[in-house]
Amino acid sequence: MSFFRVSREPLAPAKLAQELAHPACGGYVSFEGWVRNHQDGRGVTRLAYEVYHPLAMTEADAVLREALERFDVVDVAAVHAEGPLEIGGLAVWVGAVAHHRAEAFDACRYVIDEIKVRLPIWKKEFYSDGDSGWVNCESSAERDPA
Amino acid sequence: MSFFRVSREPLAPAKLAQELAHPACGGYVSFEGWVRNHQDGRGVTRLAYEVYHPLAMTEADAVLREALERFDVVDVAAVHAEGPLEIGGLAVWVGAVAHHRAEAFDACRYVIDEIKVRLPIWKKEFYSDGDSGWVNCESSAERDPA
Amino acid sequence: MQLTVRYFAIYRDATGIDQEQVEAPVATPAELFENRLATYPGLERFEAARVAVNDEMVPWEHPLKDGDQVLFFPPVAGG
Amino acid sequence: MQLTVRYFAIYRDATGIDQEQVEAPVATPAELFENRLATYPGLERFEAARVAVNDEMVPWEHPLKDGDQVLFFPPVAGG
Repeated sequence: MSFFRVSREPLAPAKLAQELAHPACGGYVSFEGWVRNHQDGRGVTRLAYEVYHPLAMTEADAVLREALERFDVVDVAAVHAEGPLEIGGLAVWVGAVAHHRAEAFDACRYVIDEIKVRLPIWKKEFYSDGDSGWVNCESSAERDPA
Repeated sequence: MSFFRVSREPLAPAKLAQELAHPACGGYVSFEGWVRNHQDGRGVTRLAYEVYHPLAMTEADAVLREALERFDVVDVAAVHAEGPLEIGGLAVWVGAVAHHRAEAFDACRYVIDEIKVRLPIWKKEFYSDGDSGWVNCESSAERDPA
Repeated sequence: MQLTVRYFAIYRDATGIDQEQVEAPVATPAELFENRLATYPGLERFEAARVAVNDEMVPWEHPLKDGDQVLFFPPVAGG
Repeated sequence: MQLTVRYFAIYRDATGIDQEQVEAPVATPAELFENRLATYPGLERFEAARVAVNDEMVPWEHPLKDGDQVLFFPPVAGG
Protein backbone atom coordinates (compact mmCIF):
# COMPACT_ATOMS: atom_id res chain seq x y z
CA MET A 1 0.00 0.00 0.00
CA SER A 2 2.64 2.50 0.99
CA PHE A 3 4.31 3.99 -2.07
CA PHE A 4 7.20 6.18 -3.12
CA ARG A 5 7.49 7.76 -6.54
CA VAL A 6 9.73 10.17 -8.36
CA SER A 7 7.79 12.45 -10.66
CA ARG A 8 8.65 14.78 -13.53
CA GLU A 9 5.03 15.91 -13.60
CA PRO A 10 3.64 18.42 -11.08
CA LEU A 11 2.63 16.70 -7.84
CA ALA A 12 -1.11 16.66 -7.08
CA PRO A 13 -1.52 16.35 -3.29
CA ALA A 14 -5.31 16.03 -3.37
CA LYS A 15 -5.08 13.01 -5.66
CA LEU A 16 -2.28 11.53 -3.61
CA ALA A 17 -4.33 11.92 -0.44
CA GLN A 18 -7.13 10.03 -2.16
CA GLU A 19 -4.75 7.14 -2.77
CA LEU A 20 -4.10 6.97 0.97
CA ALA A 21 -7.72 7.42 2.01
CA HIS A 22 -9.22 4.54 3.89
CA PRO A 23 -12.75 4.44 5.33
CA ALA A 24 -11.40 3.29 8.68
CA CYS A 25 -8.90 6.13 9.02
CA GLY A 26 -9.73 9.46 10.53
CA GLY A 27 -6.46 11.34 10.57
CA TYR A 28 -4.41 12.44 7.59
CA VAL A 29 -1.24 14.51 7.98
CA SER A 30 0.75 15.72 5.01
CA PHE A 31 3.93 17.63 4.43
CA GLU A 32 4.59 19.63 1.28
CA GLY A 33 7.96 21.16 0.48
CA TRP A 34 7.52 24.21 -1.70
CA VAL A 35 10.30 25.89 -3.66
CA ARG A 36 11.30 29.07 -1.82
CA ASN A 37 12.41 32.28 -3.42
CA HIS A 38 15.46 32.56 -1.16
CA GLN A 39 18.17 30.46 0.45
CA ASP A 40 20.84 31.61 2.86
CA GLY A 41 20.07 35.22 2.04
CA ARG A 42 20.29 34.80 -1.75
CA GLY A 43 17.40 35.22 -4.15
CA VAL A 44 16.44 31.96 -5.85
CA THR A 45 14.65 32.06 -9.22
CA ARG A 46 14.21 28.34 -9.88
CA LEU A 47 15.80 25.00 -9.15
CA ALA A 48 16.27 21.50 -10.45
CA TYR A 49 16.33 18.13 -8.70
CA GLU A 50 18.48 15.23 -9.80
CA VAL A 51 17.52 11.78 -8.53
CA TYR A 52 19.41 8.52 -8.74
CA HIS A 53 16.38 6.29 -9.09
CA PRO A 54 17.58 2.79 -8.13
CA LEU A 55 18.89 3.79 -4.71
CA ALA A 56 16.25 6.45 -4.13
CA MET A 57 13.59 3.78 -4.48
CA THR A 58 15.41 1.30 -2.24
CA GLU A 59 16.07 3.89 0.43
CA ALA A 60 12.57 5.36 0.31
CA ASP A 61 11.03 1.92 0.64
CA ALA A 62 13.18 1.36 3.73
CA VAL A 63 12.11 4.70 5.21
CA LEU A 64 8.41 3.98 4.63
CA ARG A 65 8.75 0.49 6.10
CA GLU A 66 10.46 1.93 9.18
CA ALA A 67 7.64 4.46 9.60
CA LEU A 68 5.02 1.71 9.40
CA GLU A 69 6.90 -0.29 12.02
CA ARG A 70 7.63 2.55 14.44
CA PHE A 71 4.29 4.33 14.37
CA ASP A 72 0.72 3.14 14.63
CA VAL A 73 -0.22 4.33 11.17
CA VAL A 74 -2.32 2.62 8.54
CA ASP A 75 -0.37 3.96 5.58
CA VAL A 76 2.40 6.36 4.58
CA ALA A 77 3.57 7.48 1.17
CA ALA A 78 5.81 10.03 -0.49
CA VAL A 79 6.47 11.54 -3.90
CA HIS A 80 9.53 13.58 -4.87
CA ALA A 81 9.83 15.86 -7.87
CA GLU A 82 12.62 15.49 -10.42
CA GLY A 83 13.87 18.03 -12.93
CA PRO A 84 13.18 21.78 -13.10
CA LEU A 85 10.84 23.53 -10.66
CA GLU A 86 9.65 27.12 -10.42
CA ILE A 87 9.23 29.15 -7.22
CA GLY A 88 6.21 27.86 -5.34
CA GLY A 89 6.46 24.50 -7.07
CA LEU A 90 6.01 21.34 -5.08
CA ALA A 91 9.31 19.55 -4.47
CA VAL A 92 8.11 16.79 -2.17
CA TRP A 93 4.90 15.45 -0.69
CA VAL A 94 4.58 13.08 2.27
CA GLY A 95 1.28 11.74 3.57
CA ALA A 96 0.39 9.58 6.55
CA VAL A 97 -2.99 8.22 7.65
CA ALA A 98 -3.75 6.83 11.08
CA HIS A 99 -6.57 6.17 13.46
CA HIS A 100 -4.98 8.63 15.89
CA ARG A 101 -3.60 11.88 14.62
CA ALA A 102 -0.54 11.97 16.89
CA GLU A 103 0.81 8.88 15.15
CA ALA A 104 0.12 10.40 11.73
CA PHE A 105 2.06 13.54 12.70
CA ASP A 106 5.01 11.52 13.98
CA ALA A 107 5.13 9.22 10.96
CA CYS A 108 4.88 12.07 8.46
CA ARG A 109 7.67 13.94 10.19
CA TYR A 110 9.86 10.88 10.35
CA VAL A 111 9.48 10.21 6.64
CA ILE A 112 10.32 13.73 5.51
CA ASP A 113 13.24 13.98 7.94
CA GLU A 114 14.73 10.74 6.63
CA ILE A 115 14.02 11.49 2.97
CA LYS A 116 15.97 14.71 3.24
CA VAL A 117 19.13 13.07 4.54
CA ARG A 118 19.09 9.54 3.12
CA LEU A 119 17.82 9.63 -0.46
CA PRO A 120 20.28 10.23 -3.32
CA ILE A 121 18.61 13.43 -4.47
CA TRP A 122 20.45 16.64 -5.29
CA LYS A 123 19.17 20.16 -5.58
CA LYS A 124 20.63 22.76 -7.92
CA GLU A 125 19.57 26.32 -7.21
CA PHE A 126 19.62 29.14 -9.74
CA TYR A 127 20.15 32.51 -8.10
CA SER A 128 18.84 35.92 -9.05
CA ASP A 129 22.42 37.11 -9.68
CA GLY A 130 22.77 34.54 -12.49
CA ASP A 131 24.91 32.17 -10.43
CA SER A 132 23.88 28.62 -9.58
CA GLY A 133 24.94 26.01 -7.06
CA TRP A 134 24.30 22.56 -5.66
CA VAL A 135 22.79 22.77 -2.18
CA ASN A 136 24.97 21.38 0.63
CA CYS A 137 27.92 21.19 -1.79
CA GLU A 138 29.45 24.58 -1.32
CA SER A 139 33.18 24.15 -1.64
CA SER A 140 35.17 24.98 1.46
CA ALA A 141 37.67 26.66 -0.90
CA GLU A 142 34.96 28.90 -2.35
CA ARG A 143 33.48 29.55 1.06
CA ASP A 144 36.77 30.72 2.45
CA PRO A 145 38.85 32.12 -0.43
CA ALA A 146 41.51 33.38 1.93
CA MET B 1 -3.60 36.43 7.18
CA SER B 2 -4.45 33.49 9.39
CA PHE B 3 -8.07 32.50 8.99
CA PHE B 4 -10.73 30.26 10.46
CA ARG B 5 -13.95 29.41 8.71
CA VAL B 6 -16.95 27.20 9.21
CA SER B 7 -18.15 25.70 5.95
CA ARG B 8 -21.31 23.93 4.80
CA GLU B 9 -19.62 23.27 1.44
CA PRO B 10 -17.07 20.47 0.99
CA LEU B 11 -13.60 21.58 2.08
CA ALA B 12 -11.01 21.92 -0.70
CA PRO B 13 -7.56 21.46 0.87
CA ALA B 14 -5.62 22.24 -2.31
CA LYS B 15 -7.32 25.61 -2.61
CA LEU B 16 -6.87 26.29 1.09
CA ALA B 17 -3.16 25.48 0.81
CA GLN B 18 -2.94 28.02 -2.00
CA GLU B 19 -4.35 30.66 0.32
CA LEU B 20 -1.51 29.97 2.74
CA ALA B 21 1.21 29.73 0.11
CA HIS B 22 3.93 32.33 0.33
CA PRO B 23 6.98 32.53 -1.94
CA ALA B 24 9.26 32.79 1.08
CA CYS B 25 7.90 29.65 2.77
CA GLY B 26 9.19 26.21 2.11
CA GLY B 27 7.33 24.00 4.52
CA TYR B 28 3.60 23.31 4.57
CA VAL B 29 2.04 20.84 7.01
CA SER B 30 -1.65 20.05 6.98
CA PHE B 31 -4.02 17.94 8.98
CA GLU B 32 -7.27 16.59 7.57
CA GLY B 33 -9.85 14.86 9.72
CA TRP B 34 -11.85 12.42 7.63
CA VAL B 35 -15.15 10.87 8.69
CA ARG B 36 -14.47 7.28 9.74
CA ASN B 37 -16.82 4.35 9.23
CA HIS B 38 -16.52 3.26 12.85
CA GLN B 39 -16.31 4.63 16.38
CA ASP B 40 -15.79 2.67 19.59
CA GLY B 41 -16.51 -0.55 17.76
CA ARG B 42 -19.78 0.63 16.18
CA GLY B 43 -20.36 1.08 12.48
CA VAL B 44 -20.91 4.72 11.52
CA THR B 45 -22.85 5.55 8.35
CA ARG B 46 -22.75 9.36 8.42
CA LEU B 47 -22.54 12.25 10.83
CA ALA B 48 -23.46 15.86 11.33
CA TYR B 49 -21.63 18.75 12.95
CA GLU B 50 -23.30 21.53 14.86
CA VAL B 51 -21.33 24.73 15.37
CA TYR B 52 -22.08 27.72 17.55
CA HIS B 53 -20.54 30.32 15.28
CA PRO B 54 -19.92 33.36 17.51
CA LEU B 55 -17.83 31.52 20.08
CA ALA B 56 -16.30 29.11 17.56
CA MET B 57 -14.89 32.12 15.71
CA THR B 58 -13.64 33.83 18.88
CA GLU B 59 -12.03 30.67 20.20
CA ALA B 60 -10.50 29.69 16.85
CA ASP B 61 -9.02 33.15 16.44
CA ALA B 62 -7.45 32.77 19.89
CA VAL B 63 -6.03 29.35 18.99
CA LEU B 64 -4.52 30.61 15.74
CA ARG B 65 -3.04 33.64 17.48
CA GLU B 66 -1.49 31.40 20.13
CA ALA B 67 0.01 29.19 17.42
CA LEU B 68 1.54 32.22 15.68
CA GLU B 69 3.02 33.38 18.99
CA ARG B 70 4.36 30.02 20.19
CA PHE B 71 5.81 28.70 16.95
CA ASP B 72 8.01 30.24 14.30
CA VAL B 73 5.44 29.92 11.56
CA VAL B 74 4.50 32.36 8.84
CA ASP B 75 0.83 31.47 8.76
CA VAL B 76 -1.74 29.04 10.12
CA ALA B 77 -5.38 28.52 9.22
CA ALA B 78 -8.25 26.13 9.77
CA VAL B 79 -11.66 25.30 8.35
CA HIS B 80 -14.31 23.17 10.02
CA ALA B 81 -17.26 21.54 8.34
CA GLU B 82 -20.83 22.10 9.51
CA GLY B 83 -23.91 20.02 8.81
CA PRO B 84 -24.14 16.51 7.35
CA LEU B 85 -21.07 14.57 6.19
CA GLU B 86 -20.70 11.19 4.55
CA ILE B 87 -18.01 8.59 5.33
CA GLY B 88 -14.67 9.81 3.98
CA GLY B 89 -15.88 13.39 4.03
CA LEU B 90 -13.58 16.10 5.31
CA ALA B 91 -14.55 17.31 8.78
CA VAL B 92 -11.67 19.65 9.49
CA TRP B 93 -8.59 21.03 7.76
CA VAL B 94 -5.64 22.74 9.44
CA GLY B 95 -2.66 24.16 7.56
CA ALA B 96 0.59 25.73 8.72
CA VAL B 97 3.42 27.21 6.68
CA ALA B 98 6.89 27.93 8.00
CA HIS B 99 10.45 28.40 6.93
CA HIS B 100 11.37 25.32 8.93
CA ARG B 101 9.18 22.25 8.80
CA ALA B 102 9.53 21.33 12.49
CA GLU B 103 7.71 24.53 13.42
CA ALA B 104 5.00 23.86 10.84
CA PHE B 105 4.44 20.38 12.29
CA ASP B 106 4.24 21.72 15.84
CA ALA B 107 1.90 24.57 14.96
CA CYS B 108 -0.44 22.36 12.93
CA ARG B 109 -0.64 19.85 15.73
CA TYR B 110 -1.27 22.54 18.32
CA VAL B 111 -4.14 24.02 16.32
CA ILE B 112 -5.96 20.74 15.74
CA ASP B 113 -5.44 19.63 19.34
CA GLU B 114 -6.93 22.88 20.65
CA ILE B 115 -9.75 23.01 18.10
CA LYS B 116 -10.92 19.60 19.21
CA VAL B 117 -11.25 20.55 22.85
CA ARG B 118 -12.01 24.28 22.85
CA LEU B 119 -14.39 25.08 20.02
CA PRO B 120 -18.16 24.82 20.58
CA ILE B 121 -18.64 22.15 17.93
CA TRP B 122 -20.68 18.99 18.42
CA LYS B 123 -20.69 15.79 16.43
CA LYS B 124 -23.73 13.57 16.00
CA GLU B 125 -23.01 10.09 14.68
CA PHE B 126 -25.52 7.89 12.90
CA TYR B 127 -24.80 4.20 13.43
CA SER B 128 -25.35 1.25 11.15
CA ASP B 129 -27.88 -0.19 13.63
CA GLY B 130 -30.12 2.86 13.10
CA ASP B 131 -29.19 4.47 16.41
CA SER B 132 -27.51 7.86 16.71
CA GLY B 133 -25.62 9.73 19.36
CA TRP B 134 -23.70 12.87 20.24
CA VAL B 135 -19.99 12.10 20.61
CA ASN B 136 -18.57 12.60 24.13
CA CYS B 137 -22.12 12.97 25.47
CA GLU B 138 -22.91 9.40 26.29
CA SER B 139 -25.06 9.43 29.40
CA SER B 140 -23.54 7.69 32.39
CA ALA B 141 -27.02 6.25 32.99
CA GLU B 142 -27.09 4.79 29.47
CA ARG B 143 -23.52 3.63 29.68
CA ASP B 144 -24.14 1.66 32.85
CA PRO B 145 -27.80 0.57 32.83
CA ALA B 146 -27.26 -1.61 35.91
CA MET C 1 -33.94 37.11 37.60
CA GLN C 2 -34.97 37.15 33.92
CA LEU C 3 -32.61 35.11 31.71
CA THR C 4 -32.37 33.77 28.17
CA VAL C 5 -31.20 30.16 28.07
CA ARG C 6 -29.89 28.45 24.92
CA TYR C 7 -29.44 24.71 24.43
CA PHE C 8 -27.08 22.99 21.98
CA ALA C 9 -26.67 19.52 20.54
CA ILE C 10 -27.72 16.88 23.06
CA TYR C 11 -29.17 19.58 25.34
CA ARG C 12 -31.48 20.65 22.51
CA ASP C 13 -32.49 17.02 22.09
CA ALA C 14 -33.09 16.73 25.83
CA THR C 15 -35.20 19.89 26.11
CA GLY C 16 -36.76 19.88 22.67
CA ILE C 17 -36.06 23.61 22.34
CA ASP C 18 -33.32 25.91 21.05
CA GLN C 19 -33.86 28.58 23.66
CA GLU C 20 -36.27 29.94 26.21
CA GLN C 21 -36.89 32.86 28.53
CA VAL C 22 -36.61 31.88 32.18
CA GLU C 23 -37.61 33.72 35.33
CA ALA C 24 -35.75 31.94 38.12
CA PRO C 25 -34.29 32.63 41.59
CA VAL C 26 -30.73 31.64 40.64
CA ALA C 27 -27.39 33.37 41.12
CA THR C 28 -25.06 31.26 38.93
CA PRO C 29 -25.15 29.08 35.79
CA ALA C 30 -24.71 26.03 38.06
CA GLU C 31 -27.89 26.93 39.90
CA LEU C 32 -29.67 27.71 36.64
CA PHE C 33 -28.74 24.30 35.28
CA GLU C 34 -30.18 22.60 38.39
CA ASN C 35 -33.30 24.71 38.00
CA ARG C 36 -33.70 23.66 34.34
CA LEU C 37 -33.05 20.03 35.26
CA ALA C 38 -36.26 20.11 37.31
CA THR C 39 -38.13 21.01 34.13
CA TYR C 40 -36.11 18.83 31.73
CA PRO C 41 -34.99 15.63 33.51
CA GLY C 42 -33.14 14.57 30.32
CA LEU C 43 -30.47 17.24 30.88
CA GLU C 44 -27.18 15.93 32.25
CA ARG C 45 -24.39 17.93 33.79
CA PHE C 46 -21.49 16.17 32.04
CA GLU C 47 -18.07 16.76 33.54
CA ALA C 48 -16.93 18.32 30.26
CA ALA C 49 -20.01 20.52 29.90
CA ARG C 50 -19.29 24.24 29.72
CA VAL C 51 -21.23 27.45 30.04
CA ALA C 52 -21.02 30.82 28.32
CA VAL C 53 -22.72 34.05 29.32
CA ASN C 54 -23.27 36.70 26.66
CA ASP C 55 -20.88 34.82 24.34
CA GLU C 56 -18.05 34.59 26.85
CA MET C 57 -16.95 31.34 28.43
CA VAL C 58 -17.39 31.61 32.21
CA PRO C 59 -17.03 29.39 35.29
CA TRP C 60 -20.15 27.61 36.52
CA GLU C 61 -20.07 29.90 39.57
CA HIS C 62 -20.03 33.11 37.53
CA PRO C 63 -22.50 35.65 39.02
CA LEU C 64 -25.50 36.13 36.72
CA LYS C 65 -27.15 39.47 36.05
CA ASP C 66 -30.69 40.16 35.01
CA GLY C 67 -31.03 39.91 31.23
CA ASP C 68 -28.01 37.65 30.73
CA GLN C 69 -28.02 35.13 27.88
CA VAL C 70 -26.78 31.79 29.21
CA LEU C 71 -25.48 29.14 26.78
CA PHE C 72 -25.24 25.55 27.97
CA PHE C 73 -22.63 23.61 25.97
CA PRO C 74 -22.53 19.84 26.24
CA PRO C 75 -19.06 18.24 25.77
CA VAL C 76 -17.61 19.35 22.46
CA ALA C 77 -16.31 17.04 19.74
CA GLY C 78 -14.85 19.08 16.92
CA GLY C 79 -12.53 17.67 14.30
CA MET D 1 41.41 -3.35 -11.06
CA GLN D 2 38.81 -2.44 -13.72
CA LEU D 3 35.97 -0.31 -12.35
CA THR D 4 33.01 1.71 -13.59
CA VAL D 5 32.73 5.08 -11.89
CA ARG D 6 29.60 7.23 -11.93
CA TYR D 7 29.38 10.90 -11.00
CA PHE D 8 26.30 12.77 -9.82
CA ALA D 9 25.29 16.39 -9.44
CA ILE D 10 28.28 18.56 -8.54
CA TYR D 11 30.63 15.64 -9.24
CA ARG D 12 29.31 15.48 -12.80
CA ASP D 13 29.90 19.21 -13.10
CA ALA D 14 33.43 18.77 -11.71
CA THR D 15 34.38 15.90 -14.05
CA GLY D 16 32.26 16.84 -17.04
CA ILE D 17 31.16 13.22 -17.41
CA ASP D 18 28.39 10.93 -16.21
CA GLN D 19 30.56 7.84 -15.94
CA GLU D 20 33.82 6.28 -17.05
CA GLN D 21 35.74 3.03 -17.07
CA VAL D 22 38.81 3.20 -14.85
CA GLU D 23 41.81 0.89 -14.57
CA ALA D 24 43.42 1.81 -11.26
CA PRO D 25 45.51 0.26 -8.50
CA VAL D 26 43.00 0.96 -5.71
CA ALA D 27 41.47 -1.24 -3.02
CA THR D 28 38.68 0.99 -1.64
CA PRO D 29 36.31 3.76 -2.77
CA ALA D 30 38.35 6.17 -0.66
CA GLU D 31 41.48 5.33 -2.65
CA LEU D 32 39.53 5.47 -5.90
CA PHE D 33 38.30 8.96 -5.04
CA GLU D 34 41.88 10.12 -4.39
CA ASN D 35 42.90 8.53 -7.68
CA ARG D 36 40.14 10.37 -9.56
CA LEU D 37 41.01 13.62 -7.80
CA ALA D 38 44.39 13.51 -9.55
CA THR D 39 42.56 13.53 -12.89
CA TYR D 40 39.74 15.89 -11.86
CA PRO D 41 41.04 18.48 -9.40
CA GLY D 42 37.52 19.93 -9.14
CA LEU D 43 36.29 16.92 -7.16
CA GLU D 44 35.92 17.49 -3.44
CA ARG D 45 35.53 14.90 -0.72
CA PHE D 46 32.77 16.62 1.26
CA GLU D 47 32.21 15.32 4.75
CA ALA D 48 28.65 14.36 3.81
CA ALA D 49 29.69 12.68 0.54
CA ARG D 50 28.69 9.01 0.28
CA VAL D 51 29.59 6.08 -1.90
CA ALA D 52 27.64 3.14 -3.27
CA VAL D 53 28.98 0.01 -4.92
CA ASN D 54 26.68 -1.93 -7.24
CA ASP D 55 23.71 0.06 -5.94
CA GLU D 56 24.39 -0.57 -2.25
CA MET D 57 25.57 2.11 0.14
CA VAL D 58 28.99 1.11 1.54
CA PRO D 59 31.67 2.58 3.81
CA TRP D 60 34.53 4.43 2.14
CA GLU D 61 36.82 1.55 3.19
CA HIS D 62 34.67 -1.13 1.55
CA PRO D 63 36.91 -3.61 -0.37
CA LEU D 64 36.45 -3.22 -4.13
CA LYS D 65 36.33 -6.12 -6.57
CA ASP D 66 37.19 -6.13 -10.22
CA GLY D 67 34.17 -5.06 -12.29
CA ASP D 68 32.47 -3.12 -9.48
CA GLN D 69 30.36 -0.10 -10.32
CA VAL D 70 31.23 2.72 -7.93
CA LEU D 71 28.82 5.63 -7.44
CA PHE D 72 30.12 8.85 -5.89
CA PHE D 73 27.32 10.79 -4.24
CA PRO D 74 27.95 14.39 -3.21
CA PRO D 75 25.95 15.61 -0.17
CA VAL D 76 22.25 15.06 -0.80
CA ALA D 77 19.56 17.73 -0.56
CA GLY D 78 16.16 16.18 -1.12
CA GLY D 79 12.89 17.79 -0.12
